[in-house]
Amino acid sequence: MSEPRAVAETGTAAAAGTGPQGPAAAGTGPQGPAAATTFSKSEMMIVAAARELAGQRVCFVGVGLPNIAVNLARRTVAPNLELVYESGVFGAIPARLPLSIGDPTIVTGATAVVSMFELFSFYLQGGLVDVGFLGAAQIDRFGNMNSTVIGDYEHPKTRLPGSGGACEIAINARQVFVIMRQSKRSFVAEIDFRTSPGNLGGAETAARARREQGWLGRGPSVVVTDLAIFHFDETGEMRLDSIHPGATLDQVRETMGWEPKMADRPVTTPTPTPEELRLIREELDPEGAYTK
Amino acid sequence: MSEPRAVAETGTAAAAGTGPQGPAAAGTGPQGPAAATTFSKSEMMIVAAARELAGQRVCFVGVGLPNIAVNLARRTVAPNLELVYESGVFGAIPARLPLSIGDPTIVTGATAVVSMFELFSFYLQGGLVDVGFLGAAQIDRFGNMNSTVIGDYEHPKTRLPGSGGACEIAINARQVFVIMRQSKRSFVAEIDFRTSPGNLGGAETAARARREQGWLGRGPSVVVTDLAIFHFDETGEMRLDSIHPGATLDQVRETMGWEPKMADRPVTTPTPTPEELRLIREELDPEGAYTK
Amino acid sequence: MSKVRSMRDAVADLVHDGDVVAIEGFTHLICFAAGHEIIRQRKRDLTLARLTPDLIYDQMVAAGTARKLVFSWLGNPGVGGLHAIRRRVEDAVPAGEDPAPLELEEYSHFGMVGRYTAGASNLPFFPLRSYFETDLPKANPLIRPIRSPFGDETVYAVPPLKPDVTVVHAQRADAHGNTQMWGLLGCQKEAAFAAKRVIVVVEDLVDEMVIRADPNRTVIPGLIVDAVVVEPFGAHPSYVQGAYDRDNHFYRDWDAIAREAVTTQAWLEEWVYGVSGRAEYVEKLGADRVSSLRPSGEAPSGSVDYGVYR
Amino acid sequence: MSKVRSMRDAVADLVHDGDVVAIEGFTHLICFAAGHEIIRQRKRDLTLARLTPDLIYDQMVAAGTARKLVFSWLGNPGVGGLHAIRRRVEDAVPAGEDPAPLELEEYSHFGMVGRYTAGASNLPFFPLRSYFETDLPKANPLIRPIRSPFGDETVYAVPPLKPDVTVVHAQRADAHGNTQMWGLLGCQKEAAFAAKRVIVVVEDLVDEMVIRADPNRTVIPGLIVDAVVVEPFGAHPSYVQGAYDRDNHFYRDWDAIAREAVTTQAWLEEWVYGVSGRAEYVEKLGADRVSSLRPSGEAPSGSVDYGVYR
Repeated sequence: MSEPRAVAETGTAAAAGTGPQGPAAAGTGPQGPAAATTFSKSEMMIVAAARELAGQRVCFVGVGLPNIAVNLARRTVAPNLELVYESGVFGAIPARLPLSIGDPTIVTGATAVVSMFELFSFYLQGGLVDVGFLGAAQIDRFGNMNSTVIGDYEHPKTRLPGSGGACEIAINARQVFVIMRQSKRSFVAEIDFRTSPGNLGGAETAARARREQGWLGRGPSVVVTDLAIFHFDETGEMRLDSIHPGATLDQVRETMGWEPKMADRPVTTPTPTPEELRLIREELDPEGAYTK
Repeated sequence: MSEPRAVAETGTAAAAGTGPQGPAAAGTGPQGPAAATTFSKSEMMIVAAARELAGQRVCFVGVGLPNIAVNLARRTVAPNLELVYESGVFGAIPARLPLSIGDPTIVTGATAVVSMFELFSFYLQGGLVDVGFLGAAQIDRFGNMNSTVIGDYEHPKTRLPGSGGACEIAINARQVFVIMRQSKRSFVAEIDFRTSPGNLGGAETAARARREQGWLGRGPSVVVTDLAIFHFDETGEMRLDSIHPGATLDQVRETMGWEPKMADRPVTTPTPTPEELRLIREELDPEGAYTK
Repeated sequence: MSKVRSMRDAVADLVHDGDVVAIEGFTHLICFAAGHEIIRQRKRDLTLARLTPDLIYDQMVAAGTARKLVFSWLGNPGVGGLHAIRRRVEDAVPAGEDPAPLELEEYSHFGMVGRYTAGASNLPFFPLRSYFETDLPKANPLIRPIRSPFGDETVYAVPPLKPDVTVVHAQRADAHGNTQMWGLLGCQKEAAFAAKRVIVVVEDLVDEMVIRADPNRTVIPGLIVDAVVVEPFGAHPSYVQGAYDRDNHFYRDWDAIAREAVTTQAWLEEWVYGVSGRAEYVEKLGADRVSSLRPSGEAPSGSVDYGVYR
Repeated sequence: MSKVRSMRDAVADLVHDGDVVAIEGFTHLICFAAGHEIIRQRKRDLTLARLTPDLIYDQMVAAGTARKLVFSWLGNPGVGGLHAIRRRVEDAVPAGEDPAPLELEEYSHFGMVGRYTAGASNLPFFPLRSYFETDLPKANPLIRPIRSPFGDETVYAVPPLKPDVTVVHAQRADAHGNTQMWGLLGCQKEAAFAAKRVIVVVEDLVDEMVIRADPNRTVIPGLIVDAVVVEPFGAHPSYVQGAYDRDNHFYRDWDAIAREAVTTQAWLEEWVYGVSGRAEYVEKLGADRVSSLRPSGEAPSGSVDYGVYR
């Protein structure tokens, strides 16, 4: 299982979390005020993540928000996106929203179901995965992530789930998308344990390690949170590029353990379009299990 | 494909050969003169090999004589013998005599059909195979075998098929049974290329190599020829234990490239019983493809 | 010769105190029935191996059967933590409530799959491209670098894992233990071939000819199977593709049950010690619960033709 | 988007002079149709990889397409040698009759399987317990010892094999290239995942829903497939489980044909250059020959139920 679960585990706000959150005030997106409507922070995260998938081909997914985001992307910006589930399923067409990564509904009617040996060896390590989604309990400015322990490894304050497939996804997926809710506890200056390598100590070190050790992955490319969108700049550090409608720069800064680098002109994330919201609410998560 | 093919390839008399041979004069076996009948040298080889399988459980087989021998053993001395075909079939119940190791008749109705990765990794290297059958173009006194080249490797006089699975069968099957026709060209003082290790330079060297390198195999245990049966003595060398009815000691010695060690009292191989011959002729090879 | 045994006999004869036990299955086909029987027979000092310990090992740890976990992801998928295990791992929790601290040996998913694969293949190690620049090799000294003999690349290696016993749940097997399954396959094949002893638990015991009709569907050959146990609904609250659904409600309920040692023990008393076996557990579960988990319809695979070759 | 192409277009676009080509299949599902098209298009300087070069590579070598073989068993199974290849390997044969000497790179079966597996897995090597105390590592310096980081055991390693093109023959695929096969599986999956480009050749093109009805039967996902070619009887004289038998007569006939360069070339003229493609080849073979190779009856796998989960 990949990552968002790790977050649910810690009690920090979770990318895959199920807790309801109040709808954010509607911003005015590119579609103009006429299209304005209310949407939740989770819906904004899903929409922002889905848009980042434009042009991608093969995505390694877990359940929860990433699953909805990739399915939204398939219906909007990335119609040819192919989904690989960590549990060994390729080409799933679930008849209902899968509740776990191993839901039988993703098997029935899929294109291929394979052993985990085959999935990890041939699909992931073999280099077929363009985008892996990860989340974690902690992330640092260079996108290194921890989903193992809070505190000391031998005597942990909180024992988290551990890597699952996160470690090899971070190394072998061509790029990594991160979905996490922001908080001082999750966006930290220094992570307690490095489960999934990001840009290590910076772009230069990371590039050398990837080259010398033959990683297929180029590392994290985007972090989508409940408040903002970050990409990684040429030094390998997270850069605040876009703030979601309804969120403020202060809120973003107050929920991070370091002072974030900023784009010259951070933009406001375009609000979800009515069609994006309709797809989420009517087709992808009609019961609102992940998006309320 | 395992070995007997290698022999067919060289033009030496072949364990899996198809050339007809005149029936040997009938010996008088334990069943007394009343049961005397004629039988071919190939039938004697098959019967002798089958009897050696008493008490064995899992056998790795190729086509030709070994295939008939194991099937005879299943009907006589080793009713619980399980067959693993190198092509990836376990528990075959062929409706006809398979003509090749990949005959579709061994697939239909089998218990399991697996990839070659699985066959070689889990079945053979995993240690499930008790007996592997091998043959070769050349064998030496210690049971080392060559199925690669006659002459120099770079500029061979005769290019043989090569290892196939023989090399890993010799190393990973718990023991190796050899079926080969004898000749000065095949039973040689020194083999030109070592494809399948036997007892190396002798029992002591072999035991050390097996221990230090973690081989599962204990090496060759018996060599059944058209003339005789050899086992390996405590020095790791082939020992003539039994001469087939109709063959003479002189014939055995004249068809070997070294002076064989002999048991104190080499016995005469008991002749095929009427039931053994009936099974071969009526059930296992009614067209006499391998046994004439 | 038939290998069909009762769960009680199979566990009594094949699982010993101190064994390394793997009850595998990635969300699918997790054999809770075997885990519960191990609890009932009060096996002790087990090393429990699984990629995802899941509720089954949370229960087995709570019952005191285990001294060590070998794993890659320790959680209740989609719900949260495994509280009984966490109580024996985290410093913050007052000691004495549960038995001695639980030893952890931790890999990633692919590391665990590689360990079983090396075990099944009798290899001294399995190489993989993972663990670079992480703290995992520091946390677990059995994750070691290995240099390729081609070029000067270094990758990581994990050691073989050879369970004393592997338990596999499946849709069907014959009396010899030839086993077929469909849906998610996880790494049951590798875990079974790696094991010294194998217990197969099935929903249906079928005639050998059912297996032989589709030999490519066979995942585990009878050759490596020591016992076949017929235990319908034996994977609940996990699931069996085509037979019943995952009981997600129970996965959520467990989160509350396992938060306290006392409620955990009460649950074990009622649902494990308090029943004689899986049949009674299913009866206790009730026909309504069972039927609510049945698929809403059939999705047949269709048949292929192997052909008769005479 | 459909990937269905003619054999001519698929070979023209996806196979280039100098490529490493693997037409895999262990006795079963050997795609002679693709080999013949490669001959017709006069591809040159190919490196041909297969466990068992079989008649297909004997023909391709005789036609001058290849400069090198990578293999583990070089023979005509149950019959004898591959004479066209031997003519380009053995010293004793007078030079000049055929083109330049053929380069050989030789492994064992498991070594070849390991090479494809490493290629498919992007591993720098694959470890195996073979080659100890043999002359193979001397004959092929790419078979190298590797020391385990656990204990001081040494095993052998082979390097990855990543064909430029792998050709796989199968019973059926959909237009996206999702491919299902049954019967002997050889190492087609590994060879396909290891390849840069994959051509799938099938007896039957089926609707996607046929594939989706039985996802566990899928061996190769469309994800890695570049072209789907529909070519019934495309494996003859090899065979397709459930569809037609191995043509053992042809395997024996080839022994006589290939013994002399002149008869070999005459055969190629008639059966490869002399026909436009597989359809014409099958027509030339004749209805009697074709029907004599059909199975004598059906052996249905039976259907399993995946269940509908809504």
